[in-house]
Amino acid sequence: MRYLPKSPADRELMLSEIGVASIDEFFQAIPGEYRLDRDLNVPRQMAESEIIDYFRQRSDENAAGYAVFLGAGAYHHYRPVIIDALAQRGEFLTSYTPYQAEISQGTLQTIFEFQTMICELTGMEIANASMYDGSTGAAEAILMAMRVTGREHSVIARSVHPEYREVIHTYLHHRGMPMHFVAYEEQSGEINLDELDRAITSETACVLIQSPNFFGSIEDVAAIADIAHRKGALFVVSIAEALSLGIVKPPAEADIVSLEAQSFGVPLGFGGPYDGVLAAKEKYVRQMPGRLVGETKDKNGKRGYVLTLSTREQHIRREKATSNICTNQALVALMSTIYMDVYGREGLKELATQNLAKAHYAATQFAKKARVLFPNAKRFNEFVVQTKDDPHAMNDRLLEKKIIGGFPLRKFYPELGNASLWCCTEMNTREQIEAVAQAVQA
Amino acid sequence: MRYLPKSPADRELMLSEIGVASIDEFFQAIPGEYRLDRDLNVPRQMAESEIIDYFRQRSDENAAGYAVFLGAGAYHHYRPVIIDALAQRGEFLTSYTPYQAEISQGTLQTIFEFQTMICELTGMEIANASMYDGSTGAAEAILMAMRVTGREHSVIARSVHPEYREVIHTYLHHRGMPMHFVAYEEQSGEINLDELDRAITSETACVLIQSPNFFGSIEDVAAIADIAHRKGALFVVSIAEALSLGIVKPPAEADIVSLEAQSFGVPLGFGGPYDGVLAAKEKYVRQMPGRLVGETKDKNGKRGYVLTLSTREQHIRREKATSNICTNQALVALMSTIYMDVYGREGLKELATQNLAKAHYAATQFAKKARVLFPNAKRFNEFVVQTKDDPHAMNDRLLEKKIIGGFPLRKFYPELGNASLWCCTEMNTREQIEAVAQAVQA
Amino acid sequence: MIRKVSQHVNQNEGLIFEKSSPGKKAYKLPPLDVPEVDPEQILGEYAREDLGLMPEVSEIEIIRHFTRLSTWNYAIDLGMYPLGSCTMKYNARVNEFVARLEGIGNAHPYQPEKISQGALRIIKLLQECLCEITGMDAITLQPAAGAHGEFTGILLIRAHHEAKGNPRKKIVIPDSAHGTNPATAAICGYEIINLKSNAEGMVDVSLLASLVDDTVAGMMLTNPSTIGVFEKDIHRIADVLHEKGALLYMDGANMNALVGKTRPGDFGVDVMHLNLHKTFSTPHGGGGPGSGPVACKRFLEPFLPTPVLTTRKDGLLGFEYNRPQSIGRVRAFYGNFGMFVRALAYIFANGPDGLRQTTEDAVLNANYIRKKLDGIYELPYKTGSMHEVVFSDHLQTQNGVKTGDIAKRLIDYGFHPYTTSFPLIVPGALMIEPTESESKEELDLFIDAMKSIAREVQEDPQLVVGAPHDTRVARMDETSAARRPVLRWKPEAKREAAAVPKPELVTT
Amino acid sequence: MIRKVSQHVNQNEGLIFEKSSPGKKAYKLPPLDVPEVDPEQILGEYAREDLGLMPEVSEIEIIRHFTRLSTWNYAIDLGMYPLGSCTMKYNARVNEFVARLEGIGNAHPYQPEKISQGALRIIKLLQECLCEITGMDAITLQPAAGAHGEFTGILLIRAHHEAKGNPRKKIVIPDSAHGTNPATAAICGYEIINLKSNAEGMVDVSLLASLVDDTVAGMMLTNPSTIGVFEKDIHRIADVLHEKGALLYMDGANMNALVGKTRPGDFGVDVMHLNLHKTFSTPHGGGGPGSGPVACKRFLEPFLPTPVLTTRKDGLLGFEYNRPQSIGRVRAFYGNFGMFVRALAYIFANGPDGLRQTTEDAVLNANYIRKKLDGIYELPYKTGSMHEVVFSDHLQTQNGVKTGDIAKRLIDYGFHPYTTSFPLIVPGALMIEPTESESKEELDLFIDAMKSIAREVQEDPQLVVGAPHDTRVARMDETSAARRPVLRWKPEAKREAAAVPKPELVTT
Ligand SMILES: Cc1ncc(COP(=O)(O)O)c(C=O)c1O
Ligand SMILES: Cc1ncc(COP(=O)(O)O)c(C=O)c1O
Repeated sequence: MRYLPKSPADRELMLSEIGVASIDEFFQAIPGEYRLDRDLNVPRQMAESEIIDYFRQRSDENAAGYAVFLGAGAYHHYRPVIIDALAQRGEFLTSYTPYQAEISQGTLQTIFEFQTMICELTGMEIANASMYDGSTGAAEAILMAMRVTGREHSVIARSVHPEYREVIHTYLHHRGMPMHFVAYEEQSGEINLDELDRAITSETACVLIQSPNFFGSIEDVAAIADIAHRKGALFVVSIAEALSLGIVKPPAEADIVSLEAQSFGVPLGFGGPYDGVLAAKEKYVRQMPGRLVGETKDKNGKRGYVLTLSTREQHIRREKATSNICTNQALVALMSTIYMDVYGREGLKELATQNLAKAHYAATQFAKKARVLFPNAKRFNEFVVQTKDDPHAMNDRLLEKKIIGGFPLRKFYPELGNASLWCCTEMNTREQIEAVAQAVQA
Repeated sequence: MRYLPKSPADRELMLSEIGVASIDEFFQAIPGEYRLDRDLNVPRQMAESEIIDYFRQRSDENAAGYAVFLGAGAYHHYRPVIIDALAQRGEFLTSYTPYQAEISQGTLQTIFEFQTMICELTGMEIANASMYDGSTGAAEAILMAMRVTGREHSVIARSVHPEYREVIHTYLHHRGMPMHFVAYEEQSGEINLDELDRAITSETACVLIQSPNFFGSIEDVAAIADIAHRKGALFVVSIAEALSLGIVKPPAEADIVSLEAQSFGVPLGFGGPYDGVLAAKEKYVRQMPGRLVGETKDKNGKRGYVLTLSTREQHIRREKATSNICTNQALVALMSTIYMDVYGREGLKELATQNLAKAHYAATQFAKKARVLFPNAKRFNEFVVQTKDDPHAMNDRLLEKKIIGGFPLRKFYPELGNASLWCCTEMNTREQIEAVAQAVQA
Repeated sequence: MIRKVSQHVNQNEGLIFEKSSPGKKAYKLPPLDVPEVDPEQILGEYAREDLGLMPEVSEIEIIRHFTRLSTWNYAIDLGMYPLGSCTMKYNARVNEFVARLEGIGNAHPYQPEKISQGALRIIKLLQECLCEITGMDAITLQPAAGAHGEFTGILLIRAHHEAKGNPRKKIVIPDSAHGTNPATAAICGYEIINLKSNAEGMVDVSLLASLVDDTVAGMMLTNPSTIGVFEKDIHRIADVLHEKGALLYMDGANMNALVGKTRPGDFGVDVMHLNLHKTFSTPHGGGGPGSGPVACKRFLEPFLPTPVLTTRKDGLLGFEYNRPQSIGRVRAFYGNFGMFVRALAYIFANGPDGLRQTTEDAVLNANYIRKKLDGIYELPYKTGSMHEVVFSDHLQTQNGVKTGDIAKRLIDYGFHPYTTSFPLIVPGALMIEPTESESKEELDLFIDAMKSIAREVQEDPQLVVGAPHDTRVARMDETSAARRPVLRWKPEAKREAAAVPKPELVTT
Repeated sequence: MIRKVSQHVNQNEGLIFEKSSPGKKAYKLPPLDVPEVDPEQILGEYAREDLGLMPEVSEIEIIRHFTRLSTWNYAIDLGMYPLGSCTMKYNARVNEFVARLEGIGNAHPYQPEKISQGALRIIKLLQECLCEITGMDAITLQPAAGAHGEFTGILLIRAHHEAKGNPRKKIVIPDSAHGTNPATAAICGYEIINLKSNAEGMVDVSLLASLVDDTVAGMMLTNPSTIGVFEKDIHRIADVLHEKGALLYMDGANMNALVGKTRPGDFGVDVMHLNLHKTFSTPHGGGGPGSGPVACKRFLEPFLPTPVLTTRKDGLLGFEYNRPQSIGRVRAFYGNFGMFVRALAYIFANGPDGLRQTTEDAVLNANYIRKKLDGIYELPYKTGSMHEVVFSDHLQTQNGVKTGDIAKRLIDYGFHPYTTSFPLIVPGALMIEPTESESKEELDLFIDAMKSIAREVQEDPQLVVGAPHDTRVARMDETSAARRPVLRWKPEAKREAAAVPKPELVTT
């Protein structure tokens, strides 16, 4: 076995130093009837070249080289090559959680920089080291709001990503924590503010919206914040398309922001690993789930970083912890950190503006042949198109042109009929956009 | 410019600290008439994604996914992924020649290990840190033999790689150093020993052969050594297929071995960079060209490595140096070092035996429909096939099946007619071999 | 004598923000091929004006920044990582390679199934392998880490009881359990019954029997236990639970001791999670990502999260969403797919023989360390060890040295510390899990280091208490970090306003 | 004060051979799909029996071996590399990425031209760009490095003269030249005329004129010179040579000072080489590979090595081999193609504006250092610097400290030394080339370090003479390395037989 650094002689020598005759002696504790006396029925040991061949075949069975117009919570952006060049360094890739600060300053400083940039982008005061993803982050944000407020109800926009809502439901319903879902406006796709206002009660821990929401519409964060705060509820904003923060005002009025940072240099990877993160107002820090890195000094006064406030966490607090999260998405957060450094203050804006221009152009093109819904919405890089055809049929036709069409919405929003959600990023060329807009007509 | 770590303010500040008004002042030394007052006519600055697109298009225009039956000095072997994973570490990739031993021990120890393994494999006592490639290495080996012997003639087998012979010719003929080329045996492709014997005179500095030679035939190294040494000539063996050393006896009777180690983990890369290296008997060390790493101790007695015997080299000896070589192929030698570590003592043998089996099987298959030349030859992984068809025409047909056929020999050996040189490595599947053997018939 | 490391120059590096200067760039965008837009016009009041303190740096500065930072880290690639319970084994590079193949790394989770068959086949084969390895019937790969797997598993138990009319109230958890176990039970709405371990550190089966009644939903058990010992009464434990209708959840963090030798499904476990980032070698990456598949017996399958993989009539694979009894989703999309690819590549590279040998070597290594250090460090529980061994600092505390100090001193000896302060049933624990990835040479260096430190404890305890001495930073002031948390960078001016002490420049 | 580095633990590592043990493996081959063969039977007496001391190790040991070794190296990725004449600039990672694309990295040099058009187009475009940048008419990319380019270029000159009936006898080379220049002229069969530099360190044009006659084949000139100064009389130099039918060869090692600002083809150069591993950012890789294209004027084109790139009638690119006047091949295949890819990617990333700015920044950086260190170190030649500045240790030798010592002390300050003992015209030279890749921050740290060392030279010269102090190994005994060369590892037994002193174990 090529991963095992032992020769047969090494094994013999070690057994004899231990003073046992055979390795089997260590497995005596397993009752005989449960000992496996056969080979596992898994594929035989393969050469490295065979492993690569296997996955290359799988890779070829998947789409490759298609133009992608899908967003819906997973965004196709360009990934600068230095991300992998750096994140693949063994010192990042193969290190553990940085509990031992003296030999983990690399990871610790990186997380501190990540936290700082997430604060800058979201308009929050603190951010954690990461959550599993945007969906679980949103659920944890609600639980956090409940701990802060001592209330147990939550009010959630129906325009939040449907799968995020499903996850939230899983996290809350078995504990009998009521959820109220608020409809969207027909003309804008934004949350219906009147209905929202009515839905909030003195038991409401928080209001959760997504912005840009699942339809791509940017919500009126300030107005919603007002409504929520007026009734003593916290206001949680979920953001699935992190790049929107390059050109869309940050939700500074929120109390908690749950961000999915996949857009920042994380490969689409068939849905994961992605990169959730929670940011919040500083006063809520003690209810924050997940790891936090803080600046301090060593005993000689040298600046350094440590995992801190760990009394919130499961390894110290056990059943009283703010969350059960332990392993998070550190390496993915590192990728996002590198991404944010590459584009930085000007680049994120310029890139976001390109996305805006592409989506705007595409929506204009689509509008010639189909109905672009939610005309009153302000949008970033996604928009909803209603076609005569069933979108599944249309997408099948597009596949033949090596184009992956928009996300059909009927499954989650039957009321929208033949609508689908389209996304245009810097990766979509004008040529692709025009080809697609053409196909909608046909 | 994304590679330049300066802001406009930085530049201003630096200029003012220097006390000049503008950067142009530094270029005043260039006479006005030669100053370029226009943009260079090169492609405009591209985004990283555009650069990748450009090269992806070029990559797609090249062959990819073809079965390769070409050898002829460049061999298609599997490259374990850890080679690139390690060689891409910035500490190896972006370091300079290890003149400063205290901060270069990584590179130095690696070269020392490389030198050791090259000695073990070739049966020589010393090896250098690398040469440009096998062709220039062979030429330098001859020059080295001339320095050792004080003679100026060389005797070279016609079965040496034709392009190596051309390079040797370039290195020698302008200095009026005579070359004698010796024919090969019709039945074996090996050098004609009688003719060899006759060609060597008291002015012969060395005999150079290749083994396995260009036809894939293994030369009788011991017999040739005898003949050469009897007349006081040195014996130089060039090896283009390094993997042959896994199963073919090393040319221990040689005085100098010039090895092209491309087979050891170096990508085909359209012909370079490859990895030449010279090995020799220890007594010739002071005439060795190129860098040498030696073991020593630091002033505290700690083991360490340094570049040594540099009085042979151009930076010390200038026109009296053993060679003008300076930059060599260090990173490629590192790749080979990793490769040799991966396969090691058992693996190189096992892998070489697989090559033997594949080529043997292929030759047997070909022999059913065509003439395999040189029936008396012992071979490693290459063999010559004579067909009715012109091999170029045959190869054109094979291309349609995504197969790259053998190397047509007529250009260099017109006497062989429709012959071509085929190579089978562990990368050629039985299926491919059978498909090809089938096509020869048609 | 310190044999494993020397000291060497190591680059300092400030925060990336400290390198920022307006106009530096590490990017260039391709020219826009559609008409330009004015964000103000399109977004109105939602248009963002500027991005505050986001850095402006060049590409080489980023390369150097992270290259320098990386050299401050310890890593498996640099040496042994004997963190008990964490299974820090070799992370093969081929896994990284295959995970980045275009059609795998770049697949959109919502792309049509017909052009996702490669991804789905990977999922299917991994599921089959993991079911075979665990002896379970069904599996979900959706959970993103071990704790998330626990959450999923306990919800399955809850759903099972709920389907029978009553979710029950309590979960039994041994006092030796990892913190995520009680934390999970709590967020699933259960009360925790803390089960005191017996004199051997194992489950006290009669105590358990006395606690289990029909209010108990199940038990979370780590096997081998966190002291590295196989629960030899495992089936009796299962029986005690099953008699009262309670289920047995197994925390699979220690599966590295069992793969190919025994299967939880065979010894009575109803549901369990695996940590692909432990047993199946996906990299820890400085804290994550992980992946925590949950495998269960057939009767729990209806409750698995949606979607589940299915083979359609035409032979194509697809996702099935219509699962009325499902606990629902625990994560968007399908889980940490990239980790599935790596785990499957690991299984391929091993095969049945390699997986078994891996387990045997992991156990051999732990027992070798145990043998060599027994007596030098106290072994609080004498039962035979599997893949890890837990000592205590009892002998060293007499000289005022605690496990945490010994751990820090190991850093000077060139090793990452073992796990300290866990499990809770061993006061002053030294929890050592070498994994199979260590050579005898590396183990001997570790053993020597531990012996040498034990001698230092006797001869010069202050040396140990003050460790590490040879690192670029010394022990950190964690207390003030927690008392006055500084969780983000602020420019000097802002900082001073906030009365945070001014940090030294360029010194980190 | 040392601000740029700290000391940190750094893993030791023995030789790979010291880890070898029979039966360890880092490979596994796929099953053989053709009949097995018996090597003895096929190869007879040529069959090899065993592979001697080749190592047997596992994959993780190899990963650790090279990861640990790598941490002993300095690198551009870690910091400034002010090696004069070496142009240690940033090596962009995108270059590595594109060089490894399947159809580029894996192309066989003999695959038919019709499926090599991508590679050929890369060659064509790079040739065009380099001709434009140098102002030359024709080019060969075949030479594998700078010295190899010199060899090619001098052979072109020789072939030119030979075509005229007489190869001539001598090459003029300034005393400031790099060692490869005279070494090259010698292996091309020329006598060297050593041209003494004038008081400014530049070509003494009247002296040159007095030396050039019709036995002189040409002159090898580095411009800017190795003291970093532009030969302002360059055209007069060319004229002096051309009048006697001699040609002007330019060593293009210093092109980083000129790209986009002036072109050798415009100022009288007949033939020159470029170092893609300097000016065009391909990585040095610990010593190589490089690439040394040779560009020339039209009249030398017939002599270029075979093959040359050509566009066929059908528009496809191909190689032309039938070149009767060619000097012949200088290397098998077409040169270091992988470096061409990287160099072209570099040109793309810069564009005309970026290339110019790059040159300007390189020159700005050198002049900034010059300004800040002038007076602290002696500036032997006062003429304006381009991309590098050469000081001497004259002020420091008074305290017994030489350039080599200062260089070693720089290591403790976290920098790679500058170039020492070159050029020969500056006794005790400190040859500093920062390149454009250094930020003001990094330059200031360097300048501070140099100033601090100058102070140390006065206050505590022994500190400097004994440097470095903070590295994992101290200064090496180079004398005994050369006196009793140990150029390969041998096992203990063999070593002792060879009476080589036994090395310490595990200490490197
Ligand atoms: C025994 C045990 N259980 C659970 C966990 C939690 O797993 P994760 O970190 O993947 O959430 C760990 C991780 O350290 C563990 O050791
Ligand atoms: C001025 C000069 N000429 C020639 C060379 C030789 O180039 P190479 O090392 O690529 O052979 C160098 C390299 O250091 C140099 O600095």
